[in-house]
Amino acid sequence: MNVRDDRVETTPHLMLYGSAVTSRLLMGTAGYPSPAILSTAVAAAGVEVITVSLRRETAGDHRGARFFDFLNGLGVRLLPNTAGCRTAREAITTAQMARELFATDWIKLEVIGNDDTLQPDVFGLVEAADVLCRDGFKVFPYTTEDLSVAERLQRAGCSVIMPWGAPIGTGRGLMHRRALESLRGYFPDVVLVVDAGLGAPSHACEAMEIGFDAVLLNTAIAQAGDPAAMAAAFGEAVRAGRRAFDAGLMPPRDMAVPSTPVAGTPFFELDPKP
Amino acid sequence: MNVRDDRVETTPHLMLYGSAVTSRLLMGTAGYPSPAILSTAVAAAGVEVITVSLRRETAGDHRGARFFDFLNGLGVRLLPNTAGCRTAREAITTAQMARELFATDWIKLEVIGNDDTLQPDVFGLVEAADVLCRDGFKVFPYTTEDLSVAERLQRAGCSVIMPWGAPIGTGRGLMHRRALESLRGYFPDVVLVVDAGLGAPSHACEAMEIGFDAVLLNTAIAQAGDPAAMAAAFGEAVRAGRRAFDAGLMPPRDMAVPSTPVAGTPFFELDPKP
Amino acid sequence: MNVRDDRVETTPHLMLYGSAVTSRLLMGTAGYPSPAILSTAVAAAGVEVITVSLRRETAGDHRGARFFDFLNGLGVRLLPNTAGCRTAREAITTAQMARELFATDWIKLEVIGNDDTLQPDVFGLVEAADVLCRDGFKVFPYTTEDLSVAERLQRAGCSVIMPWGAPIGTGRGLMHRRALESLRGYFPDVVLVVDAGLGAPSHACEAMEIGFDAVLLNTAIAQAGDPAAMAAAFGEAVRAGRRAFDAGLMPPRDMAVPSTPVAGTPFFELDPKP
Amino acid sequence: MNVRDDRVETTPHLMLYGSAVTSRLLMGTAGYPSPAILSTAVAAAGVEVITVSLRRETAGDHRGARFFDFLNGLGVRLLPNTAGCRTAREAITTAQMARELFATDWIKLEVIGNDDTLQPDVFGLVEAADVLCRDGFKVFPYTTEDLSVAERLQRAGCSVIMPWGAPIGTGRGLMHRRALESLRGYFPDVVLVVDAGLGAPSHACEAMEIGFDAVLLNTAIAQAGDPAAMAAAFGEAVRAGRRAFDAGLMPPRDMAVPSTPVAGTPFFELDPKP
Amino acid sequence: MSQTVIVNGRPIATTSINLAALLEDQGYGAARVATALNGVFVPAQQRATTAINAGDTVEIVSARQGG
Amino acid sequence: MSQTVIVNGRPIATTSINLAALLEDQGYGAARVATALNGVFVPAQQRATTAINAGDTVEIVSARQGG
Amino acid sequence: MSQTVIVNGRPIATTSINLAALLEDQGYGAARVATALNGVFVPAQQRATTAINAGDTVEIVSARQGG
Amino acid sequence: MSQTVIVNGRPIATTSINLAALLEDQGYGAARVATALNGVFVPAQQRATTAINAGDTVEIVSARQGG
Repeated sequence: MNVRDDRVETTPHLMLYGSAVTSRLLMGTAGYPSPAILSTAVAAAGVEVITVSLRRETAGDHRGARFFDFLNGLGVRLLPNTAGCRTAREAITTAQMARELFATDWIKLEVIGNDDTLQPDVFGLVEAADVLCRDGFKVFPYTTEDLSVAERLQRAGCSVIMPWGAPIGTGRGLMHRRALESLRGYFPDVVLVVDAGLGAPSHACEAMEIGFDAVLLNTAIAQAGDPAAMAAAFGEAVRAGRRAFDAGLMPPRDMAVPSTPVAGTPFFELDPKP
Repeated sequence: MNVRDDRVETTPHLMLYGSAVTSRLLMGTAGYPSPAILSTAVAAAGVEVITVSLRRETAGDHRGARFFDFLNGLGVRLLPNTAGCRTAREAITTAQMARELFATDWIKLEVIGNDDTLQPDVFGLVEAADVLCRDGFKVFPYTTEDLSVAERLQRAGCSVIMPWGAPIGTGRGLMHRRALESLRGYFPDVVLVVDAGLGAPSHACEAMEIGFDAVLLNTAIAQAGDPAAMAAAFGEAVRAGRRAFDAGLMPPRDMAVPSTPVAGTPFFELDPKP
Repeated sequence: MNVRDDRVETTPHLMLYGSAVTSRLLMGTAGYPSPAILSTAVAAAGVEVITVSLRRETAGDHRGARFFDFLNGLGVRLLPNTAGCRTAREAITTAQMARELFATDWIKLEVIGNDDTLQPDVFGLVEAADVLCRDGFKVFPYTTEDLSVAERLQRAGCSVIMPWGAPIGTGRGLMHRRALESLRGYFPDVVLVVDAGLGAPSHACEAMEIGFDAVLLNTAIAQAGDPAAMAAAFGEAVRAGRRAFDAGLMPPRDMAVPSTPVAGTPFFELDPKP
Repeated sequence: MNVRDDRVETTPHLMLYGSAVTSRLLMGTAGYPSPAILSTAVAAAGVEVITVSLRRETAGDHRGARFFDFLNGLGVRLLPNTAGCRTAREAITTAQMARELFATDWIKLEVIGNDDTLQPDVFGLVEAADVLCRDGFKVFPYTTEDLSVAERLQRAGCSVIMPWGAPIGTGRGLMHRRALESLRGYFPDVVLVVDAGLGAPSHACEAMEIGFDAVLLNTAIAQAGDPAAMAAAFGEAVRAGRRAFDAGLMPPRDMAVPSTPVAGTPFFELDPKP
Repeated sequence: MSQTVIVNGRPIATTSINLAALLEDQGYGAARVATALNGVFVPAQQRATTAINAGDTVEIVSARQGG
Repeated sequence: MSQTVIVNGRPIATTSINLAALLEDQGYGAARVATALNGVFVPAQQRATTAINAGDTVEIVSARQGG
Repeated sequence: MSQTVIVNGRPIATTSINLAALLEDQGYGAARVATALNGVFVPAQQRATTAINAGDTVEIVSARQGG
Repeated sequence: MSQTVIVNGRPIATTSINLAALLEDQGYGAARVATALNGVFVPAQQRATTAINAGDTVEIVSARQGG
């Protein structure tokens, strides 16, 4: 076969709203056993972008200040999120607070439609994306695999779109792989990131193999027995998947095909199969 | 969760019949565009064991000699196969010829039951494994996911067992994942290798994540657009999968769980969801 | 186990906006080899509701009149669709024309977001559903499995919601079964119909087993070798699935459990397994 | 499309070793809440063949006699099994006892290889089938989906072969559907029955759709909330699946295809999609 | 005075001044159809009072098979 | 002379010298059962001529529900 | 004059008349926080000119771990 | 006296009376090959003492790529 799929042009760097990033693994920072372990995991995976959130600060307890100090030590780029927002209005205000607090116009936009599935509310999402893009934000929307929604996000001004692999925290991998492949086909020029639902490095590898530009995950690393080792494993798997996409994967076949050539096989005349 | 699965003890090296090997990717040598590309692929993946076969030699054309020269240059360990054999008798004689020719008692034992599916004939396989083990061979049997067959192979003397992922050359990955996991559980002390049917690095990664000791593949690398890059990708994916297995993977969940903590989310009183 | 799942109350009849229907198979009318075969299929399946569409009429060729005559002969209830509409505005006008033409306020609402996947445009869909419900229509919206979209459709006034099984005409069955089960759980009081993508009676049966109220399909019957026999098969499968849902299905298990009791098995002391 | 698949010739009756049977649902008798419910289930499904077993009889408690009386009242054909046998020898003796006790030369041959998975031991199975066929039995072997094993069973004299759907009692359906389809293709003249692992009528329907001749199941009916209703549901689903196979199913497609014709769609010039 | 309108996607010249007349004029007679003018539904009983102007777009549809 | 045999997995003492006598002796009477001796099937009509020896293993089975 | 406002979901009594004063008064001092009043973002440099009224809802947030 | 044997699936006429001679005669010389006679492996050191008879089947194989 030895055919390369050139539909989607690949570049050595991942371009996120004009910023070049080498690592295609974006990592969440929540739920780690300790800041030290989080720090080791970030280093082990070679991650360059991490997500952070905003939460209510109690006067005098300095949690925010300590976390800022910690973040400074990591030396990576921050992607604040709007986790927990249930309406466009909440998400917009949260994004504006995040921009001031973290001094970045990047925002991972989450508008949650259902507390059980934590699925995106695509209506609130598009509404908020529209407002935020016009307000100068670089929006990273967390969305479903819905093509029509992605079109609206792109039209709103998003040049990065982040469909889920599976519901947040489930670790089920690419539940709707066909739909994700379809998204890739429709949006060759949008940066596509699988965000949420990945549970194993093989899932991240698969996302890259179908041509996604990056993956973003949290729970599968934070909740691993050894988070730093798991972060390294995800980092390797993402590189492997990207390399494989670039190298041109064989298509699956229905029929078996001998790998060892048949010609010259000894005993072909002897011993007819009983 | 942060729990490690210690069912299967892991070691830094893969022990194959007493020989320590670092790379857990075993590679076939057939179907490459050229020997030079095969050679680059072996190096790119850091492979230490490759499979070879025996075929009829025509007097005077020196194909065997040239391939031996090539193999010497690679400096890796050889695992001859009995590809194409349809009976125990053919496989046994082929194994004996291979032992003399390649000067190794390692043999990848294939007894094919059906020319279309290239599936193992488990009866011929067990019969041949029994004879060859008693004859001093180190047998690497290519088998199905059948537990009872694996028991018989182990009893015959095999300390490496190689179930298929999918039919040879199909690239479909782990078609019977549950059965492979079951095999792993039943044979904690046998070296288990997924052999055949893998089409993408994510498949190899998954095999390692469920605790297999190694993978063996050919077509997915040889037929890639860029075989050397694909070999490197498989090598990385195998390392990632092994590392993840050692690090302790999170179990999949049915319900979504927020990664970002809910406590302290702003706006909880405002703006009740419409 | 012998446990019945009483989450969703079942009734002998399917209530569609106040109208009782016995058959839970709704059928499309397009693509049949002949009107006679369509007619036989409707009878064979015992179908009581069929979908129809509106298309441009050429003066003098009386295609509409002939189809009306045919429909009168069938004696079943009509559910006009807005197939092919790409915006809320088109769909609304089409629905209004349908109401006058077919003298029914039932409308199967389709707003297509993409010509390749024929997937619903959920934004246009909700907008049109909102307008039509307020205009007195009984709306049967063709939608995705998205929970947040379903919530908005329900709020708009839809008491029937019709998520897809798979893209129209693909025959792939319930591609997102988990999400459909989730929908069922969230909307115990909405009539849920799987519309589109079913290819085999087993798919229709499965939809009923997970508690859906009905299925709607066209291609799998119209394109069958023998459409009337296939219609009968779908009718039986839908009844079987509904009956099974009412009877309480066993949950799948991970481990094997003997069906024949183990107690009293002969030979337990003899012949220990070799 | 309207193409019928004529690979496998279908007949109105199922021929089991020369005996014509109308119902393609074979049913186990174990684990029912009461004999009365079992009896109702048999009647509700229209089952003509049921499986029974042999167990140690305690003198004076007449359990066997009471069960014989019950069986006489059912008026159906008996298929004794060798459930629980772990070696060919046990199975052979059990079959011989069954022949005398139930006065039938039909035997459902089970040789279990593993107490956890209850999977067939294919070596013991083929050995026992060989002996029993030569001894005049009509053997119904419970086997895996392995093609080479099926070949040996056929050569031994089995004209009925019964591969599993999933491990006994798990209710997981056709776990290896591709392999079962492959079996069907290779053995057009063997009666193929899916035995074990079916959990829902849709599973039984699917087995028939891929051309299997019948299904045999126990747990999914016996453990249902309402076994008689579930038996009826399975009966209908089996008929639906068979009918669909005869009627010629549409093949699944990758791309969506409109069911409602596109020609004549109103508004094609207006309102270009935004 | 003849004017051009688009009927079912094709331009035609007509002297009809309302939708009812247009239908009659175009040969639809008593056909059971539904109509829209410039993308807006026109009920049957309003056709006679619905004026037609140059450049208008008219849809005239009837029943067909559908899925 | 009493000897010990295993019947359906349990040791019993018996003076029966053949399988038919053992069945009678153990109270199976006219029960519809099938039998095996030391793992080998013994047809009903051969029970009277099948000797029982100390240490023998006897299976006496009848019909039950099965899957 | 003390008035009641809701700060991070809890009612407090305050005499502050603008947001900057409220932060100071509540002990946030130089803390790196962002603020919203009645669901609308208030940039740091506008806090001193943003009046606080009885019943207002104030959010004061800072950085945390997130996914 | 020439006799016919099957070498690698093809009939050839040969006057060789043992396997070593046959290999030499057929031009394999010092080639690194392995051999089987009538489906049974013949080690290199036994070729000279392994007689060839009419109708025998000989396999002569060497190394190739394999999966």
